[in-house]
Amino acid sequence: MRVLLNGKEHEAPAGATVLALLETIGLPPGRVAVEVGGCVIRRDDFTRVEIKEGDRVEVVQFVGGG
Amino acid sequence: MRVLLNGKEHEAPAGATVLALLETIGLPPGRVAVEVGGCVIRRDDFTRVEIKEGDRVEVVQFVGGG
Amino acid sequence: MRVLLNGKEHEAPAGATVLALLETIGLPPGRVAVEVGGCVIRRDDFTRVEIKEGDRVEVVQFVGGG
Amino acid sequence: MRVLLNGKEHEAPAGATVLALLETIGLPPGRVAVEVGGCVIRRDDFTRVEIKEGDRVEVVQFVGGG
Amino acid sequence: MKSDTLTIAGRSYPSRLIVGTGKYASLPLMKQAIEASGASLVTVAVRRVDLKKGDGESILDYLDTRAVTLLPNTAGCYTADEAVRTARLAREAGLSDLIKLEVIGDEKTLFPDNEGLLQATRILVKEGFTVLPYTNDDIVVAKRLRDAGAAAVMPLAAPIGSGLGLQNAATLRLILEEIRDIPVIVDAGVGTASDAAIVMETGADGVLMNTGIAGAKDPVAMARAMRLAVEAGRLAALAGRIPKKPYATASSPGDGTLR
Amino acid sequence: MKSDTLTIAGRSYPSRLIVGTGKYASLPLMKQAIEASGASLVTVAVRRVDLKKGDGESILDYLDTRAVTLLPNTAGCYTADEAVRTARLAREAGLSDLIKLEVIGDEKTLFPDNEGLLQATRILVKEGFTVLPYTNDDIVVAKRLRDAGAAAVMPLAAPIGSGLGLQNAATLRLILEEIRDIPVIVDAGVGTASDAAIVMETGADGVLMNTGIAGAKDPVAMARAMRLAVEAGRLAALAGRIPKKPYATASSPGDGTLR
Amino acid sequence: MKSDTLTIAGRSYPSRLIVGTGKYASLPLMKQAIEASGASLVTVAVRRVDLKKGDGESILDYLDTRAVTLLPNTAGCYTADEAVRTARLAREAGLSDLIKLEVIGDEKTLFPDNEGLLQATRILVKEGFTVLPYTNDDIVVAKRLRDAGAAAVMPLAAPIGSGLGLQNAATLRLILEEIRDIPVIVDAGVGTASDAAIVMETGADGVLMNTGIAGAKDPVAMARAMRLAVEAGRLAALAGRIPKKPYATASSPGDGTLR
Amino acid sequence: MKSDTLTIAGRSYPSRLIVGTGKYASLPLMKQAIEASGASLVTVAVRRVDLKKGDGESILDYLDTRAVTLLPNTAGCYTADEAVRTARLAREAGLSDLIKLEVIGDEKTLFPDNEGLLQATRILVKEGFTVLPYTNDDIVVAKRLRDAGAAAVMPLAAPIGSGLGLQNAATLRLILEEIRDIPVIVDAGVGTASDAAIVMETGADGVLMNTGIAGAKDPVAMARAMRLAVEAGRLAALAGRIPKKPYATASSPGDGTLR
Repeated sequence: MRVLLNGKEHEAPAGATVLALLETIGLPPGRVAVEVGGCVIRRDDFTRVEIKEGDRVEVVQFVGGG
Repeated sequence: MRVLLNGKEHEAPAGATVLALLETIGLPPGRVAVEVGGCVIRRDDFTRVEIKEGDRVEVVQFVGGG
Repeated sequence: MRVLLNGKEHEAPAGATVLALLETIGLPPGRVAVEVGGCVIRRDDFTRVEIKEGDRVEVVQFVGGG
Repeated sequence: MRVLLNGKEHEAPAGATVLALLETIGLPPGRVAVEVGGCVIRRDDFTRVEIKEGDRVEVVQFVGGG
Repeated sequence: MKSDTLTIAGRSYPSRLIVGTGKYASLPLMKQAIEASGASLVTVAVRRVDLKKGDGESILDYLDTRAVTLLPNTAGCYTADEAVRTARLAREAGLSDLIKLEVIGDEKTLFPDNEGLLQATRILVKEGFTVLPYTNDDIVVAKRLRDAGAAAVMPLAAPIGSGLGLQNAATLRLILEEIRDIPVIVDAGVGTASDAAIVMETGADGVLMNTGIAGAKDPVAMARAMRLAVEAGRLAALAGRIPKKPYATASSPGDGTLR
Repeated sequence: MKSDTLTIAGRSYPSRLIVGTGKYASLPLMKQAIEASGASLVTVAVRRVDLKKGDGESILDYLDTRAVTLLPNTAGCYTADEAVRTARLAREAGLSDLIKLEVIGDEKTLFPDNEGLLQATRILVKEGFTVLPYTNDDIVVAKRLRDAGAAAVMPLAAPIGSGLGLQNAATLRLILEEIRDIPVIVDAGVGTASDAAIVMETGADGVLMNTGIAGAKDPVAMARAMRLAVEAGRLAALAGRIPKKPYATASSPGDGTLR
Repeated sequence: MKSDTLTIAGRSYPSRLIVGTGKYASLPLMKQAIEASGASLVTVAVRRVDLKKGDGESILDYLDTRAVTLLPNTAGCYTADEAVRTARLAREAGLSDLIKLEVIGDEKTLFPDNEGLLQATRILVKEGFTVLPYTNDDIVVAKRLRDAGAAAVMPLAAPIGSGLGLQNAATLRLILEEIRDIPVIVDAGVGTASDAAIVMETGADGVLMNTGIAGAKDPVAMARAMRLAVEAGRLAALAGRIPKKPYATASSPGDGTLR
Repeated sequence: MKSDTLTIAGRSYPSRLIVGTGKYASLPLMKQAIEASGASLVTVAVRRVDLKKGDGESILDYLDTRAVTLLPNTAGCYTADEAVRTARLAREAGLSDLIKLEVIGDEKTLFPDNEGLLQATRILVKEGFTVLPYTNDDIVVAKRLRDAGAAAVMPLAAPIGSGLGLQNAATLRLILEEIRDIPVIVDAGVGTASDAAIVMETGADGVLMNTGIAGAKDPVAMARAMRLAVEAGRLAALAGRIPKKPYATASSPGDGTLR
């Protein structure tokens, strides 16, 4: 299915959970935060929350900043 | 009748117009501006607009300011 | 004879007065001041003072300055 | 004999050395410096240098300063 | 320099100095000071008539409205609503659309409440007022006031009446670079002539002051000083000053000196 | 303000601004700028005639000596002797006793050599010169120059031609408090109008400048700006400015506002 | 001075210096500089993972979170909504309620949008965040942020990254007098050690900086300089400086000198 | 920074801060403050013993001369002769060649008499003294003092005891550029920590102060503040500060923000 991942079109396995999505893109869940459709997903819910077709998904992390 | 004139209780002749009120307090209409019940009264309407019991009336003028 | 005029070797007619010297170099005496051997020459004395061999002569004028 | 000690008239035993003078005024020589007649006296000479009638004697020490 | 006028909402004013009428020992003194200032715009406040006093002498008796244009203010208003009502009354009293808009947010510093200021600006612009809002040196607010239709933005140099002079040239410069379609008039905080000159040299289109003149020992002399300083600062801004250099450069020729 | 003139050695000059004649693109431009400045004292330098050029056009053709008084300088002199000789020649050339005395001690900064300056001052005063010495902001030197008979002391605001403006108001104030019997004229370092106003507000009796005007993009406009700024600063100093306050004080009445 | 710590929302931090982690040539250099700064609070930004790069090295590998507390920011957000969403994500990523709230209103100056800042503050405070809002030197906004539940107010000294130092001590002082129940931390604009010392001497509870350290030729040395300067400024504020005097007063005794 | 020491006449001192011993409420307090300052050079004055008091307690009882080096001064001397005699006595009392040379020219400002200062310097250098002359910010005098063999030049930041801080950074910079072979130590006028940091950032090799510390409400805290500020300013000077910019530059990445 197609999702909008960090502002870009992205092909994700249908019914993938947040965790699954992170795995497909090779990101360990430890240090990222995820927003799906404008709502933050608590880390404990990565395995539960399923991503739907067309969802807007943001995956962020800490970087240097002031 | 009682009106609230410039924040103070004031006894005005019943059915007095703005102009009449100004006369009772000895103010020439030329250089003042009047608000009745929160609405500014155009000078041409001083003779027409009647003040009602309990009206909040403001009579202002220019003073020195920066 | 040789004089040092404004810091440069200069050939002047023997026994020339200050005025004569100014004339040989084409300078009207009106707006310059002259020093001979470290002493200022008053304008009235331009015709009287004679310049001697080897004299250090300075001829100056006003220019723009702050 | 009379000497001028630190700007004031002072009675000192005739022929007193610098050291003697310091003793009469109860000052240990250790931390002061002495000038007699405008000349500094080296500490080693305190016992040798004799003060003469009318000498101007300065006895100074370190104090707080910036 | 005839043509170098201050233009607000399409109307030109010969002087770039705007003066207030408050705090004078007497109205005649005020009249003299305003004349000495050469100001073409003069601010007045709107206040309740004192019913005990009744019809006293009016400030208008001392303002030659053929020579100067009145600029009523909303000083003392702490909400957009008070300011809007005051502006409407001012229009009735003065029969002009000009309003110096103040919405104060803090009593001790008389700093503006920019949120209320923006609200009031939007309302009054819709009602056809020519709005000159007093604000602080905040470029974001300045842009919003402009976008809301303000006829000018009037950032402070320092707190009203403080006489501290321009406290933040950096922020004023940023505002001046950004706000180019309407005048930027520095309002409040000017204490002496050089303060006014500095403001104009920085590039402001005008200066508004009251206490700096009215509070001086000799208000008439200070009014004249301010007039000259504003003109001097403006001229200097146009003339193009020399760059600052750490070293000296002689003003007299280097050669031809006696040796 | 007619009567507020600058008095040096018993002679009064209508303007408190003294301007130089160096560094102008052309003599006609210089003439215009000097007229715009309204200066009554104008400095000139003394230099060897260029024998190659011979009798070229003279700066004197562009100075209306009925309108302005020439103030020759000894710029470029690095010893008391050079300065004294230059002053004597200047007197012959200009037929006046006025001399702006410079004895420079450092080429890069053109800072004065105060020791040489004092020597030259003593010699020239004995010879009847009216000596206006250029110095730095040193109160001890200022007092000695006064005691040596200088007709004024002229401390710098900043290095000559730097345009940095008054760098040390504290030392200038100290000098102004101490030197009360002769004028204190700030010489050099002024870059723009507000610099001149600040100097006058600080209490100086006059300002001398050259590069600040001649070096501006539009020297005539800057000359006029400086004229106005000097007048503004002087007026402000006399008018008595308001005290600086950390807080605001309203210029409009506190009561009688709408509620 | 052990006990003189910076307390935010009931938690104490040994250092009054807060540093950013941006703009370093390398993460190891950043690590060194942060250690040299002695900061106990360290800001980080929240950014989208670069999917092309995938799992690169993380800044967290270079931050000893037992030694320092992370303070995520919402830098780059131009609306309250963006800032709120970023804050929520930051909380998930960092598992802490601390947020340095930025809502920018102007790209060139990075000046805050105070209206959006207030909105976002109200929302985040309701959600239990400890909100440290970056704002400008506006006392009215500062009071509203406090009233909205901000844990501190963080006015700028000068534009972010400008290195201009404290541009307006007068407005900062006014804010410091008014905001007494929560810390006032000066955020942005500090360029060198004395800038930090001045801010602390003025009475600020802390200073936040990034470019001033990261942009220095030797960031580690500058980090140490800033650490010392913040401590020096704080100590000086507590020590009670001597009053400024126009004249001199000898530090050595007046009498007892040789004559 | 171990190796970054202040070297005077071939001898190195670990601290760049030189402190005075005057004006303390008590000698024990002085002792504490000096320890807190970390100074390695400490000035003392030379005064006549008070014969009435006789052998009182000595300041030397409160100075650990293994930890600090005494730097006697000639404060209060108004002629070269007085200063020279005082220096000679100081050498006898202290058994060291170090002398802080003061020849005062004005009582109210304690400004130096540079002519007398130069004379005294020449005499004392010939007699083998290590001369540290207190002067004002005059580059011509600084060069002459150096050429006369002074071991350092010590220009003031502001009048002694005034606490005004560095009044003229431009002239100090000029001196620092010119005097490169011997230390330039700023002596007098520093009022608080940031003043000391600014002086060091400007490039001075050291700072000498007394009143700024001794006159503070808490001299020990201020001594520590000054110690840190001098170190901070020196470090910042070496670290290479960021350039000042009129605009902002983000410290967090520009892309990758939520949208």
